[in-house]
Parts: sequence; C-alpha cells; structure tokens
Amino acid sequence: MTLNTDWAVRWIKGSAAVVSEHRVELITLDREIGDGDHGENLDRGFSAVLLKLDDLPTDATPGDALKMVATTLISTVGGAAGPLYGTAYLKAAGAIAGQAELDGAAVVALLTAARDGVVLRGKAAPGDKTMVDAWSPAVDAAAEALAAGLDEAAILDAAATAAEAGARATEPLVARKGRASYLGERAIGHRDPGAQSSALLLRVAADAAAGA
Amino acid sequence: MTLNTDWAVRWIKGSAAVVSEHRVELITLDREIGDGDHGENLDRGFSAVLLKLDDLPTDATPGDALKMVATTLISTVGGAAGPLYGTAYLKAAGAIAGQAELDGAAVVALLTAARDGVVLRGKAAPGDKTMVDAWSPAVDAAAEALAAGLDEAAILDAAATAAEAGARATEPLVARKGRASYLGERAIGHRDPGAQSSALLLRVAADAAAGA
Amino acid sequence: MKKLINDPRRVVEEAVAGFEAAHGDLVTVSHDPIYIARKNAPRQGKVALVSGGGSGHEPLHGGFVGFGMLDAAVPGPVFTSPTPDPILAATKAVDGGAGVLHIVKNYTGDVLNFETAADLASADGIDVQTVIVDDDVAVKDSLYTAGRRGVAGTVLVEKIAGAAAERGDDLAAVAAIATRVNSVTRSMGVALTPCVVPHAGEPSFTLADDEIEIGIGIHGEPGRERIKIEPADAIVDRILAPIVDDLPFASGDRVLLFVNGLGGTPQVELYIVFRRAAEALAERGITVSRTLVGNFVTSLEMQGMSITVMKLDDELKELWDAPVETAALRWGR
Amino acid sequence: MKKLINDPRRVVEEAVAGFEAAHGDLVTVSHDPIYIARKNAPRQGKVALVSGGGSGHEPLHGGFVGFGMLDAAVPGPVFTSPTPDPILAATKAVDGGAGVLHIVKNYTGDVLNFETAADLASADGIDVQTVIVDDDVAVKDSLYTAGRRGVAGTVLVEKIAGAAAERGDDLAAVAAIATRVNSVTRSMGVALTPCVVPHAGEPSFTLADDEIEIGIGIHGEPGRERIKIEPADAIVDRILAPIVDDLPFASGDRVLLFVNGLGGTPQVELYIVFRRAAEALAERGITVSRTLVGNFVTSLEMQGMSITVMKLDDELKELWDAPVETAALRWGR
Ligand SMILES: Nc1ncnc2c1ncn2[C@@H]1O[C@H](COP(=O)(O)OP(=O)(O)O)[C@@H](O)[C@H]1O
Ligand SMILES: Nc1ncnc2c1ncn2[C@@H]1O[C@H](COP(=O)(O)OP(=O)(O)O)[C@@H](O)[C@H]1O
Ligand SMILES: [Mg+2]
Ligand SMILES: [Mg+2]
Ligand SMILES: [Mg+2]
Ligand SMILES: [Mg+2]
Repeated sequence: MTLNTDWAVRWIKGSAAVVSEHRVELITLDREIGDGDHGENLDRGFSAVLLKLDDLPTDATPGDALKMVATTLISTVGGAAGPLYGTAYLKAAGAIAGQAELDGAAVVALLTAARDGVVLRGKAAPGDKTMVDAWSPAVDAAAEALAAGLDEAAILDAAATAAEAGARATEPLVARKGRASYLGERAIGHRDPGAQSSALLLRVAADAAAGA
Repeated sequence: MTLNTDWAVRWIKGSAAVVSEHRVELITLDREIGDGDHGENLDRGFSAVLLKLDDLPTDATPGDALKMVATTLISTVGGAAGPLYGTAYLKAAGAIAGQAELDGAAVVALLTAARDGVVLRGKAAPGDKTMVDAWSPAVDAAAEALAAGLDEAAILDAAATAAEAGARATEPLVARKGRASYLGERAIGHRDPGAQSSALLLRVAADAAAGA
Repeated sequence: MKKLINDPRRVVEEAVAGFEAAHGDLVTVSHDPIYIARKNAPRQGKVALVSGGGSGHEPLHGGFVGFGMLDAAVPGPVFTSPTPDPILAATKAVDGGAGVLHIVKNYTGDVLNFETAADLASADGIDVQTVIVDDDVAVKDSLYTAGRRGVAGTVLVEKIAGAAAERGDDLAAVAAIATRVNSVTRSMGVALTPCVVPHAGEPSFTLADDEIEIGIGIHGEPGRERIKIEPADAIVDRILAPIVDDLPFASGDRVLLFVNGLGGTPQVELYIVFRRAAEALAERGITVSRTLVGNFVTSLEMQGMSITVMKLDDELKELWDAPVETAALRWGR
Repeated sequence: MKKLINDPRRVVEEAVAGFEAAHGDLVTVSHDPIYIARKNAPRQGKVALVSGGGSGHEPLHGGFVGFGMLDAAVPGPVFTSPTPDPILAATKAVDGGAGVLHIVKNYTGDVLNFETAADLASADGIDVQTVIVDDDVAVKDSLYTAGRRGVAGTVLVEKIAGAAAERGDDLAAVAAIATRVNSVTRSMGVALTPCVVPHAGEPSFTLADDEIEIGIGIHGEPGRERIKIEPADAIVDRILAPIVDDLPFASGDRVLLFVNGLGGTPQVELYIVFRRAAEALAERGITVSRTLVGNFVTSLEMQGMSITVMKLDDELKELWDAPVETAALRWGR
C-alpha cells in the first residue's frame, strides 16, 4: 500500500481545509507571542494552492504536486512561514522526485528533507520554540516506525503524533528564533503557532494515507 | 442695607468657589451639546480672578471689582464664554461706575447691563438656548422685585431664582447660537451649560447679599 | 485616559516648547502670551497672516507657520479659542506695516476673541482684516444656527492666502483671495471614535462598536446623524454627495481633493478613502488636479476623516503650487 | 473593529490604488504584483534602493519613494512580509544598471523573503546588496534571539542612503553608508494602546486602562515590560536611557533626534515627548543638530511613540539635508 499522487492530492486538499478551519486558532496563537497573522498567512497560501491543483498534469508525481505547493506557498504566504514552509515542501519534493509511488523509506526521506529545509532556511535548533519542534520529533518517530517495519500510513501516523506532542512541548519553552524570541520569559506558556500548524498538516498527511 | 465692595468681593470669591465646585458638572453639560470645556474655561478664569483680588485697591468700588473680573475673564477664559462673560461684567461695571453703595435700582441696572452686554456680543435672543436664557428672566424678575419695593438681597434672590428656572427651561429647546446649534433636534433634553453657569453665579451674588 | 502628557493643564505650554525645540529653524515661540511666529518676523512690506484657535487640531495652525503660509499661529487651550491677548501680541509681532489678515474658523469663541483682538490692534494703528472660514457642509447655514463650522478647508485658505501674501499682494487682495478660497471649498467629516480632551479626562461622546458619526465637527461636536458602520466606499459616497451638491461642483470642474485624517486613522484607510473619492468625482466628470492626503486638521486621537473639495482655477492652482516651507507642509524649497 | 475599509483582504490593494491616485506625480504603481516605483524608473546609472515589508506602517515605505530616497517600495499584507515575487519584480523594474540595494528590517520573514528575491535577481544578472536595519534596543541582541528589530531608524537609513545614491555613489558605497547609518542609530518605543489588524479583527494585545508597554515592536510585539502609566517626561527618560547607553552616545556628540508617532498619538503629545527628549540629551551634553517629529513608522492606529537617536557627522548631516521629494518627506525641491 504505497502512497501515490492521489494521496498527495488528498493531503493538499486536506491541508487547505484544516488551515481554513484552524485559521482563527493559529491567528490567536500568533497574536499571543507573535503578530497574529500566521493563520491568515497559511490560509491565503493554501487557498492559492487549492486553485492551482486543477492545473496539475494528470501524470504528475507526488513530488510534482509538492513542488507546486512549495512554489505557491513561497509566492503567496510571505512572512516567516512562507519561505520556511516553501523550502520544506521544495526539499521534500526534491527527495521524492520522479517517484510515482512512495514506500516507507520515501516517506521518511520526504519528511527528513522537509525538516532539513526548514532548518537550512531558519537556522533553528530543536527547543528554539519553532516549527522545527514539530518536524524534528516527527522525523525521528517516522524513522523509528520505518525501522519497526510499519507501513506508510503508520509511519505518517507516528510522525503526526510526534509532531502534535512536539507542538505541545513548545509551551513551556522560551523562544530563540522568530518573533516570539523578542518576548523572553513571556513566551512561556504559549504554544508556537508554526509548530501547531506543522502538526496539523502532518496529521492531515496521515489521515490522507489512512484513507488510501 | 445697600451693597458695597465687600459684597462684590464675597460674590467674586463665591463665584470662584462655585465654579470650581461645579467644574465637572459644567464640563459634562458642555460635553453633551458642546465641546466639554465650559467648566474648565470658567474655572481657569475665576482662579485667575481670585489671584487678582489681592491687588484690588482698598478704596475700590463694586464697579472697580467687576471691571477687574471682566478684564481677567477676557484675558484668561477664551472660547465663547470668555468674551461673553467678559462683556457682561464690563458692561455691569460701567452701569455702576463710581458708586460705593448699590441700592436696588443700581442692582437692577447692573444686571440689565450685563444681560445687554451678552446680547450685544453674542446676538442671541431669549429661547436660543444660551446664557441669555438665564440672564433675561433674571433681569425681569429683578425689575419686578424692585418695583415691589424689595431690598437688594431680595432682588438678587429673585434674579437667581429666575435664572435657575431659565437654565432649567433651556432643556427642551433647540439651540440657535453657539456650538449646540450644530445639533439641531439632538440638543433637546440637555441643559445649556452657559445658562447653568449663569444661574450658579447669580445664586452666589444673592447669597453674598443675604450674608451682608 | 492614557496620554503622553505631564499635566493636563500644561499640555499646550509644553507642546509649544517641544515645537520650538524641533522647529527652531522655522519659527520663534513666545511663551507668555503663547504664540508661534515665523522666524525673522516681521517681514517688512509683506501682509502678515495670523490664525489660531483651540489646540488639539495639530498640525493646524502652528505647523503651517513659515514661508508662504502663516506668519503667526495662536494656540488656545485644547479645543478652546485663545483669548484676545495672545492674538493681539502675535498680530503686533508680525505686522510688517502692510497689515495683518486674521484667518478665523467660524466658531463663536474664535470669532469673538479674534474680533476683540482686531479691535485692539486697529486701535494701535494696525490694519487688520478678518476672513471667516466656514467650509463644513455638515451643518446647515441658516439664520437659526451659528453658521457653518470652519474645518479642514482652513489649510487651503492658509496656504493660498499665504502664497498671495508672499508674492506681494496687498491686504485687500490677500483677504479677497482668502475669501475666494473659502467660497469654493466644501468639507465634511466622519468619526469612528471620539477623542479625550486632557482636562476633561473622558471621551467627548460615545459611539457604539458599530456606530459612526456622519458630519462630525473637529471638536467632537455631533454631526448630522449617527449610523451603523458601512464599507469605506459607501461612507465616502455618503459624505461626498452633500459636499459636491452644496457649491455645487459640476462636470468639467478641476478640483483639489483633500482627504484629511482626524488624528487616529491609519494612513492605509485615508488612501482607501482617497481612492473612492477620486473615483466618485471622476464619475461626475470632475477632474482631480491637485491632491492632499494626511493628518492636517485633527481632533486629537479621534479616528475618522474628512473630505474637502476645492474648485480650482489657474490662479488658485498657481498659488497652491507656490513654494511653502513650514513644519507640516513643505515643497518648492 | 471599526475601520474605513471595504474588505479586510483588499486593504493593501485599495490603499495602494489610492496612493497612486494621490501621488501619481511622484510614483508609478504596479498592481500585480504590488509595488510602488519612483516615476520614470529606472534611472540609468543610479544605484536603486528597494525596501518593503508588511503594510500597516505607513508612510513607511511607499511614502518614501521618490527623488533622493527609495526607488521602489514593496508592501506586503498588513504586518506580513511580502513574498519574493513582488520584491523581485520591483528590483528588476528599478535597476538602472548600477545595482540595487535592498533595505530590510530585521524580521525573519522580511529577511528570508528579500533573501530569496535577491538570489533570484542575482541569477538574472542584477547586482543586489542587502542592508539589514536593526535599530531597536528594546530587544537584546544575542545568539538566543532573532536579533534586534528594525523600527523607526529605517527612515533615516532610507533617507541618507537615498541621498548617497542620488549624488552618484556606487552600490558598495551606498550599502556602506546605509550600514553606517544603522550602526549609529538606536531606537525604542512605547505603546499606550494596541492596534487591530484588519484580517484579525481583534487587538494585537491588551493593556489595562493604566498600563503601557515599554519597548513595543511595530507589529504590536510585546516589549521589555509592562508598567503603570507615568508622566510623559518619566516615560521619555525611561526609554531614552537604554537608547543612549547602547551605542553609547556621549557628551559632545551631535545627533539627529527623531520622535516618531505610532499612528494614533496626537501631535501635541509627540511634541511634549520631543521637549523632554531634547532636554534630556542636552543634560548629557549631547547636541540635537537635526530633528524629525511625526508619524513616519506606524503600527496602524496604535497610540504611542518611539524615540530614535542617530549620531551625526558632517557627511551624514549633508546627506540628511540633501533634497528629497517623496509623499511623506520633502524638502529642498
Ligand atoms: N528561524 C525560524 N526557524 C524555524 N521556524 C521559524 C523561524 N522563525 C519563525 N518560525 C516559525 O514561523 C512561525 C511564524 O510564522 P508567521 O506568523 O506566518 O510569520 P511572521 O513571524 O513573519 O509573522 C513561528 O511560529 C515559527 O514556528
Ligand atoms: N452667541 C451666543 N450668545 C450667548 N451665549 C452664547 C453664545 N454662544 C455661546 N454661548 C454660551 O456659551 C456657552 C459655551 O461656553 P464655552 O463652552 O466656554 O465656549 P465654547 O463654546 O467656545 O467652547 C454656551 O453654553 C452658551 O450658553
Ligand atoms: Mg506572524
Ligand atoms: Mg465649550
Ligand atoms: Mg470650546
Ligand atoms: Mg507577520
């Protein structure tokens, strides 16, 4: 049960839906320790992605779909999240380029490349209270699940669960990157909006695979 | 029992006290149908008047005292009330110039001149919802009281009582002069701040005479 | 009330001192009585322009003192006309022998205090003429009111009359052109929020979270009506119609369009308003030839704006374009 | 939320259209992608200056496009950095062959998006250099933060680098002077009230009726501490000390003192602040040689202000005084 372009498309559609649904939640999280636009930024970006889905060639690979997401996010989201998510999707697309079907190893490669892309662009380390705190445990959990011989859906489920825990775990942290870093101790007690949106997007990826 | 400079000084001191005491009330009335500064303007003016009282020569007449009030109000109050009250006190001072003791006729002359001064400067008629609506009935009541043979204190009491009624009677009116005239029907239900301050000042004049 | 002040009763005094510290290259400040005069006043042989009124409308009037505009500004207490003393002192200080024009917004207090000062100045041998500005169409001009209020159009009167004085017009001519500007200028404003006068400490009026005041005065005087908030374009159409109909402005006219912020409105909003106002004038065949956008005649921190339209002719255009060098308006030098 | 807008998602689009209608003599506007370019750009042989960032800080940056300052401004959505596309398009549109300087406020989003645009422009053969502005001393610069924020000092960088480009400096020299301005400029702000981002519809933060936020960022980011309101002079002293100590400024220095309104603060208050700031600098033996007061780098309708001090030398003074002709800053022509 490998993952194909249908999965990628379901992931993308689900992403647009989840971002729209959680727009206010993400705005609120960002208002508390940032500038209150994260939900708006992602909603704008994924709305644009959704429109572009129709133009996707019928023979597009999952990598092609993710590359379209990357370029669209880069050119519509802006802020910090635009370049960061854009790079994540771009690197993810590169890691699975040309593959029509993704097996577990490909899924782990995709997630690893995405995480590395964020780190490359944003220079944040785990514990800095950024989206890296969702992506990093997700990658680790995915790798473990692969090593344990689980299938793609289970790998993504493990990644999403770890990302959710990672997002929650940003709450007690002081931020070292992004806008929340200006707050010092005052960021404590608030969840990082980018980590939260990352967890939401990974959960959708898992759901899209479970439905496959 | 005529009125002398002691009376004028008591009136002036009482005026400063009453204006300071009713500062917020006058500001509030003016906020409702004007620009919210009437109490502040008069308080600033009468505080200045109070300071100048010490400079009043020992042989000053009541007219001298009122002239000092006039010039001080003109140079410290500003707004509409400054020139209007300034002219009122100036004309009042003129009407009793040189008299050391004021009898009933002099009191009526003083009030009449004050009212005429306001009308001269402001061109308002009775019923226009201005301070004229306090001064005009006050003058009429004073004249009647004089004709009825009452003494100075009683004449001023009649004037003050009429002014108070006149101020209350501005409430149902639409304004035709001053800032409240911009409101049209919306001025209805609000008492004119200048009429109210006029009534307060006349009551103090009466009290000062009653104490004589 | 949260304000960056030290003492409600020293607001004007301290602000004027700050103005002097910031703009000492353009102005000289008298502290007692308080007025702001153009640097190196009086200018011999030039008609001098003096304006003033309650404070809280900055940059009006102090921000317009300088080359090509006012010779002196007399700030009263917040929202309260100055008394005759400082007006007289300013008038004397800037008279260069060619007479002084008083530019007075049409409020009872301003009119009466300037009148007294003019009388006293005349008694001292100074030639004073007075122009009353009453551009606000929100208030019906009738025998039964104090007349229309002077609002944002005052800036246009001061700029253009200032240019006329600078080019050497005599007092009668400067007064005539000021009168002409006033006669071809119409304004109306709208408030989204009230303002708080420092000494009052409370809002000048209250508006519900979804209410706006159409036809607001610059002291927070209520206007024509209170309505539910609408899209910006609808609000613009609502206040532009009485402005255009009042003069009336007609197809073929060239105008100056001035969108004025009342103090607390973000610039993006002023430009959204400008966009629709320009479009609506174009729909009527009226050409916007000159523009002004910004906070020029304010009501402290009030949110809202006013629109002013002035009918242009070649002379008014030339005088508008003439160099001006003041703290708040500057071009050509 | 009461705002003069039509649609929260069309605020920037419509405001830019209004800006074009009002200032068509100075700028040309591209609507897709959105950027504001100087009229008659590119200017062959002149280094071009491009800045940008989230909207809501007007007149920054669009108000500074024109002679002697920026060649293009790229407004993102309100408080959100623009994407690389419009930055790239603007960069290409104004490059006159002498290269382009990107002036970027130090926020992760701005830095990353300008970085991508610069990479793409370089790939197209355009010489791009970038200067990061980070003048805000409220945030400690350390390895453990995103670094200091760029705030009101940006105006000074844009003005002075713009003058250097106008006099013919090459790209390296213009970049060097911009870097130098940033290195001698320090700022800090204070908020009395929050602002409401149109798409959010709610205040960016909440402050009690007697609280102010010391060290506020221009997007409503919290600052150093929240304190009870104090007299203006005490607030000025409180934020001036870290500004002066950071560089540090010393007795004998000549400086430019810039008091910037955050959007909703009445001018009288800005001048009360200016008065004390100038006085406090004088007390330290520092001479205020140049001044700027007004709403230049705003946070929508936020009430509050920031103080910026820049150390001057003869060259910076000369470049500051050089002619500038933009919608929001103009002198000398
Ligand atoms: N240097 C960084 N590395 C990784 N993630 C970052 C970095 N800076 C910011 N972020 C993420 O971006 C999120 C904010 O995104 P968004 O609100 O859209 O952008 P902005 O901060 O420009 O308004 C933060 O919650 C954080 O997760
Ligand atoms: N033309 C006028 N004639 C008589 N009284 C007037 C006139 N205009 C205004 N007033 C009085 O002045 C009062 C307002 O005074 P004040 O608030 O001090 O001045 P301002 O209106 O300039 O703020 C009004 O309540 C009214 O009684
Ligand atoms: Mg954000
Ligand atoms: Mg009043
Ligand atoms: Mg008043
Ligand atoms: Mg942002």
